[in-house]
Amino acid sequence: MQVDSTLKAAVELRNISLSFDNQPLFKNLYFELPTEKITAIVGASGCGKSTLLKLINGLVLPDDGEIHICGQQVSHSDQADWRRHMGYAVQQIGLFPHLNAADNVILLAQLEQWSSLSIQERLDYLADKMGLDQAILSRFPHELSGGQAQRVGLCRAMMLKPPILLLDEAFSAVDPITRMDIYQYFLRLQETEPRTVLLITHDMREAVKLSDYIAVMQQGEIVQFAPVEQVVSQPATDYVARLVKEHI
Amino acid sequence: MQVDSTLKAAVELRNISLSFDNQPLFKNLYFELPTEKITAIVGASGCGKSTLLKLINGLVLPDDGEIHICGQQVSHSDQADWRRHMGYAVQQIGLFPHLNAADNVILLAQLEQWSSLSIQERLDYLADKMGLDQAILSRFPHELSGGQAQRVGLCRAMMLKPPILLLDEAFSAVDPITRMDIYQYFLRLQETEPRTVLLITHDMREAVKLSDYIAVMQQGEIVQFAPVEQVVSQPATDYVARLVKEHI
Amino acid sequence: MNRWLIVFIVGLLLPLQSLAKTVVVGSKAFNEGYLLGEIIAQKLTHDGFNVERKLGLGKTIITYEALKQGEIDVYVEYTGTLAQAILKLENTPSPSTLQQHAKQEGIKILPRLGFNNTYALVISEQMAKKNNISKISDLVNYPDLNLGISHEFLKRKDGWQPLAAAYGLPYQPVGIEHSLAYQAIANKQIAITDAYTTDGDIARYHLRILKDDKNFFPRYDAVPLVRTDADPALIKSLQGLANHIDEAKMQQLNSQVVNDDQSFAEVAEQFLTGEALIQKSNTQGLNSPWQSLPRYIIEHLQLTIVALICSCVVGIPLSIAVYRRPQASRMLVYCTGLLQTIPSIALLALMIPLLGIGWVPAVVALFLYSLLPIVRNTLTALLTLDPVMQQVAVGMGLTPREQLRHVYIPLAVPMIFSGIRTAAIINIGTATLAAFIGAGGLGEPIVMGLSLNDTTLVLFGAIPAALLAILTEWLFEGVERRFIPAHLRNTLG
Amino acid sequence: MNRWLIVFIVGLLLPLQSLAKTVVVGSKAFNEGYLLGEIIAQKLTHDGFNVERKLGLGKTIITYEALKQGEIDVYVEYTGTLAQAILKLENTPSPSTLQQHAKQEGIKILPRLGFNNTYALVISEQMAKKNNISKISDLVNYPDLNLGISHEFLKRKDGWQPLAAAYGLPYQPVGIEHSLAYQAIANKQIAITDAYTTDGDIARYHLRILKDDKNFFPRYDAVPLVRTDADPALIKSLQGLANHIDEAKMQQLNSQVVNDDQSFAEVAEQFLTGEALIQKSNTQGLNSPWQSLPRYIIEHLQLTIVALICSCVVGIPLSIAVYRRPQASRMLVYCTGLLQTIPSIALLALMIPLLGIGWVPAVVALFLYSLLPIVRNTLTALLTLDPVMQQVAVGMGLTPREQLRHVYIPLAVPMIFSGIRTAAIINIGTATLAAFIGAGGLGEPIVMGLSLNDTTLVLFGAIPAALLAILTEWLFEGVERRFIPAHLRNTLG
Ligand SMILES: Nc1ncnc2c1ncn2[C@@H]1O[C@H](COP(=O)(O)OP(=O)(O)OP(=O)(O)O)[C@@H](O)[C@H]1O
Ligand SMILES: Nc1ncnc2c1ncn2[C@@H]1O[C@H](COP(=O)(O)OP(=O)(O)OP(=O)(O)O)[C@@H](O)[C@H]1O
Ligand SMILES: [Mg+2]
Ligand SMILES: [Mg+2]
Repeated sequence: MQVDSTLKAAVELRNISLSFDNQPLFKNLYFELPTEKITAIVGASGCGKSTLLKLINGLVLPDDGEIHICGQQVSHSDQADWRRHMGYAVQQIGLFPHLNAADNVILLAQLEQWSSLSIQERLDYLADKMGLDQAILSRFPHELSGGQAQRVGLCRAMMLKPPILLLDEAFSAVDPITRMDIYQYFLRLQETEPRTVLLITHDMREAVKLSDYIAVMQQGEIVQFAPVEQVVSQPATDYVARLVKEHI
Repeated sequence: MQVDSTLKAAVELRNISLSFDNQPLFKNLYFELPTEKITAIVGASGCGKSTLLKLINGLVLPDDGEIHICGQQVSHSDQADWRRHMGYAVQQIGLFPHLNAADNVILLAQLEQWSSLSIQERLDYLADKMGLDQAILSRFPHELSGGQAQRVGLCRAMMLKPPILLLDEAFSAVDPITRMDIYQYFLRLQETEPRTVLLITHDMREAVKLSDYIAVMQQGEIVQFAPVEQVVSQPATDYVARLVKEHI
Repeated sequence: MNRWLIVFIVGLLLPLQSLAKTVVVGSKAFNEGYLLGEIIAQKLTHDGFNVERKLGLGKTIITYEALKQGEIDVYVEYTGTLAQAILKLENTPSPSTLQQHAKQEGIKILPRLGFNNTYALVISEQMAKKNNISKISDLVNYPDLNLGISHEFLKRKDGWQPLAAAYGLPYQPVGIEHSLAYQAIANKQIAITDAYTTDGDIARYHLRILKDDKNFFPRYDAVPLVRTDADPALIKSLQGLANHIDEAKMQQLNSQVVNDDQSFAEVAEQFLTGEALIQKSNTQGLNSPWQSLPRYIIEHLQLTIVALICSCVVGIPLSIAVYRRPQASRMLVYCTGLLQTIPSIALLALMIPLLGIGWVPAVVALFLYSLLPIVRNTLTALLTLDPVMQQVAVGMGLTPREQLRHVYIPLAVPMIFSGIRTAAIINIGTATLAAFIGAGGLGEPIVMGLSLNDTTLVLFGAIPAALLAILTEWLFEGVERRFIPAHLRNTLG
Repeated sequence: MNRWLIVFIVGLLLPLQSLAKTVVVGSKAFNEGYLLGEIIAQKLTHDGFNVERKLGLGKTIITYEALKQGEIDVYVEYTGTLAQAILKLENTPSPSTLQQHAKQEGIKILPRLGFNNTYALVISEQMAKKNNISKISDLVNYPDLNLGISHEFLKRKDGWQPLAAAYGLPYQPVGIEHSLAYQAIANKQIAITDAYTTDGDIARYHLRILKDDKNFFPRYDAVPLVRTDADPALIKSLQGLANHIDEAKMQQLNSQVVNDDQSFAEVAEQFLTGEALIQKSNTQGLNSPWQSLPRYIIEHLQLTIVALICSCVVGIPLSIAVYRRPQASRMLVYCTGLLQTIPSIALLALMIPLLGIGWVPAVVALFLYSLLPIVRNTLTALLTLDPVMQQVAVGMGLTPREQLRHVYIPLAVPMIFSGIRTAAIINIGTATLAAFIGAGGLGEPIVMGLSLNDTTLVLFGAIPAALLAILTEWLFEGVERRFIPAHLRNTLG
């Protein structure tokens, strides 16, 4: 899959409604994910950020509304086809306990029948970027520290070089210095081979540093969605203002 | 149990050595946890922070060395007795899937045969402080958002008002505004009923804001352990200096 | 749901409670024994007892021991057999002496039913009339008569030899197969043969029993035996049968079974109503499998439920007790596996010397069989728990007991239930073998049907057993729905 | 480890391959049948065949059908029985006509063993000499002799009535039980009775067989039967027995079994070595259970392994196929549960009309029995998987197949193995019942031992079965150690 970089939005959610146990979470939500840009979603815990990612990935079906990926409306069954082109790092990390770290990372490439050489190359490259050494890669998930596991999950999501990346608090357990390295990697990557990235974070400074756009979510609604500078300089609501003022 | 507040260190680790798979993690580690103060441990991912907490809690046994709690050396079997007096929020959250959020929180109090009235009071109090409403408390863990689950885990650790609290990245999935409220709560609590708290964090600003002491760990060694102001003003090593300079 | 379930199970087990107060009627394994057992059973039923039949238990000693050990409560024995084969007395003593000897064994002899089933010489009525022969000593005067004596009677120590000596009989008898003797008398090939006094063919062949005027033959009076601690009401009811069956009556009843092909139950009922001992039931014949079906099913359920509860009560705590010690766990799995390999029938056969027959050994066997799936699933579930859950449970400060009670077992429950369900279904299947050792249940019609080659009867056991299996699945789905939160339950439930 | 395991299993199953080339010797269920079967079996073994015995199959028709359908390869039949009872011919035709009729059924009649086992009249040697009686027609001259004729022969359509008519015999015979007749002759109560020409007691009681000089009795020549497509080497070997057993020899052999209490195998071996048909084996007696033990064990393992593999191959994919559809899963569990409730013996009995006897129905029964634990554990394991793992597997873009193959099944494997292990142990136990339908295995000594009341023999089956169970546990522990990472394995392994 190639994301057409002339398209404004690689992913578009239109008029999405969703309820859990009859409690509405999203009501007529509209959201566009800018192509080949990094977009951060920030918002209170429980406001629906992870659920938004699951909607894009097709893990959760909307009660109503349309989802367009690369300009095409997708149905539930189509969505399955898109998934390999959407790297997804889930919030709970969710490494497979029966595979060691390396096998967790390369599973998809093996299924795509990459040559073992290119698999090894890609694995080494990612491990290096994420600061994972060989000893860590050979451990089983239960032997990894929280941050190590999280970085393995990130490698797994990026293994196939997916044009779209969905990162659900993918750096939260990583220490600040390693995290800086990862930011650098992402920013350089965006210059050479730009991806469409949607990342959820609670760290406003991370959002500002890493992303082109910020979407601020509050109770299932997007209260401001704008380029970073605009969010910082012209916060749309008090809530955004508080976030910007106190946490950057 | 009452922690004797005249004691300098509620918990003392002396000469601790520990290896995983023949790879030494700690070598003659010495660590004191100041009584009724908040101490933050910061350090790179995989440096051994979570393992230190497990040592204190007795979930991991040292290959060598002594552990003193409240001035008494404890053996493995003793450690079990101390555990109810040490609230422990694990990094993986680890809510019991068969109990809903409220039941997860109150389990220990029920086993301690608290009256249902005092259980309800304490639950309501904690939920209020952590920003969890009734609807969230009645959900099962798999129905909670990441931040909600983490706060439920925090409530569970604090339910019995334990004099010692071990918090392993217990706020990482909580949004900044809610997090601020929790900080406020902790700081007020420290004034009225001071606890001995050990918290692991990657957020240097959190460490500075919340804690009295900061311990900086690097590859299984504590490279600086001092009051916050001293760590900020006189970083002991380059690594600490980088952490302080770039991340506060 | 929970409450209804308990009510249901208690309801099922209640009959078990009343089973303790049930009278178990036994019998030896031959026609007259079955028939007398059935007569007693029907009389007791009529008198308000809850009657269980264990007819056809086998040889004398087995039946007697079953009575002594309380597996049956009453059966009919012959005084001669009691004196000689059981109590090993030299001669048959007077009734009161016999009663005393029996008392020492804890056995009480009830009043005789009225007939004396002993050896006798029989002669055709016609020949007897013609020659005016009515007692054995009359034979001395007719040395020309042909005697055909059964092989068995010729051989017996108390048979022909001493009889001839006692009466001074001048005959050289021909050995003859008993089954041919009456025909031989009818054909006039022989004139006299030996017989049992209650033989149903005596009347049919118009034979006369010669009076044993020298009292040579010991008395084989049919008497019900009970234990000395028997319920007085039971004794009273059985006394009601005293002297109601004389030799002619018994002959007639035996003949109805043998020659008229009536069932024991029918003959017994006709007799009892004829004697006005019970009112005629205006229901269908007692033997219809439809009528016995509820009993089969309840017995079957009792067997399987009790065995299943036992193996849960033993297997689950045992597994929990050992699961942290690999060696002990291994031993447990090996032992339950060993028990499983002892094949059903051999197991049931091995049980008999240890536990006798009937309900208890059947439950024990089923219990042993259902252990394996329960033990293994419990162990596997506990040993494959999520390690994070274990860490949290320990780290929180739960005691090992509390860890199990509040975390590990709730998390292991779906797997444990899966084992219990498998065990339950296996039990329902294996319980059909219980009929081989008289434990009843749905195996009864199956075993009967297989031996009678009666497919319908087999299906009377097989179909309800199959339905029970489905019912059990439903029930367990209900229980799981009650005890396991939806998201942890296998969504089957 | 993996490689050795495969070698081991293939090694176990190899004999199965060669089993296809085994000659299966059958027999009807009476002494002479067993003995002739054993003689044939030993002759074939000596001639290099791999022989399996299925002796004592039952009545004529069962054994004949077993031969036709290839469950056995040879048994000895009597020409008279073949003509009348099987081929339903009016009279017994000439050998060549009979051969033709048999050929239409696909059966080949081999040369007669040498004796004609038919009815005959016998007389005491002494009386025969005195009166010079040697053939039946001689009897016409001695109308005063007492004839005692067995009940059965009196009743038969081709029995006494037509015989007397054919020879014009002037007697009015007495009916007598056959077992008493010889004694009656010895006692001089009767002079003549009927007998089979090969009866072992004829020599013992010094009786003479009267020649059937009018060829009244049809010929019952003993002939081995094979299928027309039989291995020529097999036919050649069996032809070696032709005319080696005449009536006197057969009488003697029968007598050795009945009166001298020798085993069939011993008598057969003595005969064959005596006739120089085989060399005397200088090993222990053929019947020693120690010698048969390896065969029992291999047969047992074959039964259980094949059944287990089948139920894994069917049960696991079936469970995987349906587990996402609750209704289908429920149906699957119900059906396997139903199969489980059909009690072992009834199942084996039901199998016979469908699948005949022997290996195949036994494997099918075991297969059906081991389905339940496997299916239920597989379903439960798949349905109680950690939902986060499922979310990740789906969210990563794995196809449903890949999700199963790479995530769900590996995670479910400990539970699935637990089900397979339970099934394996249950199979080892239940396979002992296979002996009832001639499938061999460790049930053979158990069934024999139970019927002979020989505890040692029972233990020869029971102990190896128990050891097999432990061995199986070990093996599975090894397999689990191979295929499941240590931290996921239940630490037992
Ligand atoms: N069971 C184990 N087997 C082998 N290695 C282990 C095991 N548990 C932890 N380790 C290793 O020990 C080191 C310390 O782990 P620990 O969880 O204490 O790190 P941490 O400081 O908490 O890191 P993080 O900030 O990423 O959570 C890591 O390198 C980890 O891979
Ligand atoms: N299966 C479910 N059943 C009921 N409620 C659910 C379920 N899944 C999520 N929710 C609720 O939906 C809301 C949104 O959840 P979501 O995981 O999207 O939050 P989030 O924005 O990712 O929060 P966090 O920052 O804490 O991860 C939460 O209140 C959560 O409790
Ligand atoms: Mg979230
Ligand atoms: Mg950690």
